[in-house]
Amino acid sequence: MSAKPRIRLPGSVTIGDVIEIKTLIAHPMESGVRRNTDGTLVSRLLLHTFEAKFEGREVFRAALHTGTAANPFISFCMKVPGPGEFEFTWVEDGGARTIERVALKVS
Amino acid sequence: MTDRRTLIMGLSAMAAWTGCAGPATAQRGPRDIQAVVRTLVGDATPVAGGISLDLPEIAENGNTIPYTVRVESPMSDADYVKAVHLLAPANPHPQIVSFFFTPQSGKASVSSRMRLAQSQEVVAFAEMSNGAVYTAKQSVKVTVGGCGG
Amino acid sequence: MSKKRRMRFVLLTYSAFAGASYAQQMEATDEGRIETAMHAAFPEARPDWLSRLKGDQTMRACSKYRDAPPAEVARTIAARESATIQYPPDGRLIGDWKKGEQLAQSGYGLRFTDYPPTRENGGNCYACHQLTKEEVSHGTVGPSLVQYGKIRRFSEAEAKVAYDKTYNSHATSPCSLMPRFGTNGVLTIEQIRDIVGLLMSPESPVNRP
Amino acid sequence: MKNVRQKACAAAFVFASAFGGTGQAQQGGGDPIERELDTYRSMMKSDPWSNPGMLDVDRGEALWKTPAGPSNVSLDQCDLGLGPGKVDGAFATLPRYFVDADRVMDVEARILWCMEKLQGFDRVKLLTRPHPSAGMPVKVLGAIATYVAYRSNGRSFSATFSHPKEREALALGETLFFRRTGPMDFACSTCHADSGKRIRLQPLPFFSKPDEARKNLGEWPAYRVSTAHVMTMQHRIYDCFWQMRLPEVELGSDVSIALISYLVKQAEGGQINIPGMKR
Repeated sequence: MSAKPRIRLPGSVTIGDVIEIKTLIAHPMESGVRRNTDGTLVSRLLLHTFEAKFEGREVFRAALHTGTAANPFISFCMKVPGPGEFEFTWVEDGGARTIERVALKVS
Repeated sequence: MTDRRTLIMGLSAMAAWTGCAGPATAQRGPRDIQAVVRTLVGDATPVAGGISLDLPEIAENGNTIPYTVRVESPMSDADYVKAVHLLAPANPHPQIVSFFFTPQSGKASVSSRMRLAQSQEVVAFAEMSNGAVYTAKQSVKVTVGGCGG
Repeated sequence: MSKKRRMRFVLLTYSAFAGASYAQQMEATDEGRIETAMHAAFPEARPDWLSRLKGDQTMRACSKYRDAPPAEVARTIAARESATIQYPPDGRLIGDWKKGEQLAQSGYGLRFTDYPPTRENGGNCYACHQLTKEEVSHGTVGPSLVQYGKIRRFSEAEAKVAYDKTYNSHATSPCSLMPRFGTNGVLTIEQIRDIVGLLMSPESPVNRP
Repeated sequence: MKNVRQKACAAAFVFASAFGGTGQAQQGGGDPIERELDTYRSMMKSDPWSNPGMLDVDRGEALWKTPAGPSNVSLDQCDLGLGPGKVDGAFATLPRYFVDADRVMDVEARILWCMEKLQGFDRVKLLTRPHPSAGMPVKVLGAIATYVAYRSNGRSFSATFSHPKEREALALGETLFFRRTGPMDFACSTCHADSGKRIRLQPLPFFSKPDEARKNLGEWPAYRVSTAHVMTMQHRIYDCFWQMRLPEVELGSDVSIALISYLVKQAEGGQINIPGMKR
């Protein structure tokens, strides 16, 4: 059983606010240059892309490289256009996708 | 405190000498990095400034180094930050991350965690919607730690 | 107050906070009971590692007195440990400081992940000591050794003191916290000589102005 | 130490120099290296939400609640000392003596016991490579322990050590703490019997001093940056023995439980705040 990504949105939000969205996902972010204790090279396995869409529109995207730490934490901002649904996608080398959808309530 | 930074930079140079700065991570020359930079931001001449790169000057471990990068901008449809690229020239692969913003981002501000193989100067580039490119750098000393080694 | 005395004072002071010694209240902590527990706790121990679960006579005394042995015990330890020190056949005590520096940086060796060995054992001196001003990542469990040789005017007698201390620190400081690098076979005579070189060579980074 | 740490999306915008450094005057005295390390450590801890150990708290919760093993049952009948399935506050009362097992157990030994007795897992398999290698996540047992410990956050270490076997564990733990063995002549006390010392740049807690013991124990299990996973207390002790050049200590052995008992006793009254964040 692997850990589910964590998403944090602020509690109370009004239209026009610039809010902080925090995301955290379990992933080794293997750089392809690390060696095991027995000396063998661990092959590269990265989450290479993180994308945040709101109501189907891209708000923010990140291209992650080997210089990004394991278990990536990414916190970014969005100006709230109204209530709606976030879709967060992480794409791993080889194409596997992790998708999380979260509703944003607006008062 | 002016000599503090000098001290730290001197120590960065020393890390290579002690041979404990991490396995076979040869220092990349500026030319290598310029090729990478060109693929990211094209031929624009980067101007120093405009970017706030909040990074500790010494890291207890290179595997996870917290940072916040921010670029000043109204983030309107006419004037916004398109992208921010972070580079670690002395890492085995120099790219750390690229962030792509939209006017909907509201603020071009991101917090995350980087990985540095050894002490070095981290470089940031910001691409603006009007074609301007800004740059900033910050040196980070990565220390040897723990009982092992 | 000497370091040892201060340590004893600290222990006494804090034992007041922590309540009376639990071990003293119990009979369950005799050596036989401990060895049984240790053997059960390390079921994967190879036969030639079983001796690692049990201290020798000196370590048993140091454990008993929590590294602050009474004078008589200390004298016995010093005499016993002094007798174990072996010197290079050619009598040269100052080796290559560059190799010494590498040994001081390396903590490799004798851990269960270090078999079969892929490189020589290290001394891991920086884990506990400051040696050069350049290496900021140094411990403070032991005293700073910056300018060690220079302060001692690079004298031959002091090179022997440094050699003895590295080979077996208990010869001069009974129940010292420092490993008995030579006596316990962690480092070779050659390696200890290189560490003495690091401490005592005028051109070593330890002694640079 | 830099103290510009605004909220990422707040309206206030502090503009730094072109070269990133805020160039502020240093506060107070002390070693500049230590001060900058404090900046690093405080940045790491400033947003507890960013601690990847929280992912294993979530994972541990799911593992606790999901049927597993040959018996295909969840751990909701596992008694951590406060009654079957009672997780809140249980970690704060451990280690303790359990009648059913007739021995003193810490949180990991108890979860191991439940996984064996309730879920039907093979104990030998659970004890084979029980700790993660660098870069790999904490194993199932450790994730569950992290979840259980998390559910005592805000409470204080309050194990009573009143049962004779609990007192025996304490006595053994104390003796072992000062017992020097192995080719390096190390005891726990070699590194942990004085204040203000460090190995390389890492501060060493002095466990005889209650405030240091409390602060330290309250942070385990902790996410370790150097290995990118959560490390539990049993794993911490396993790693100390590795460094002491001893063989591999068995998870949940009387020796490791005795040492944990001794440490928890030293930390009595200290607040639990896990997962910690360590180098």
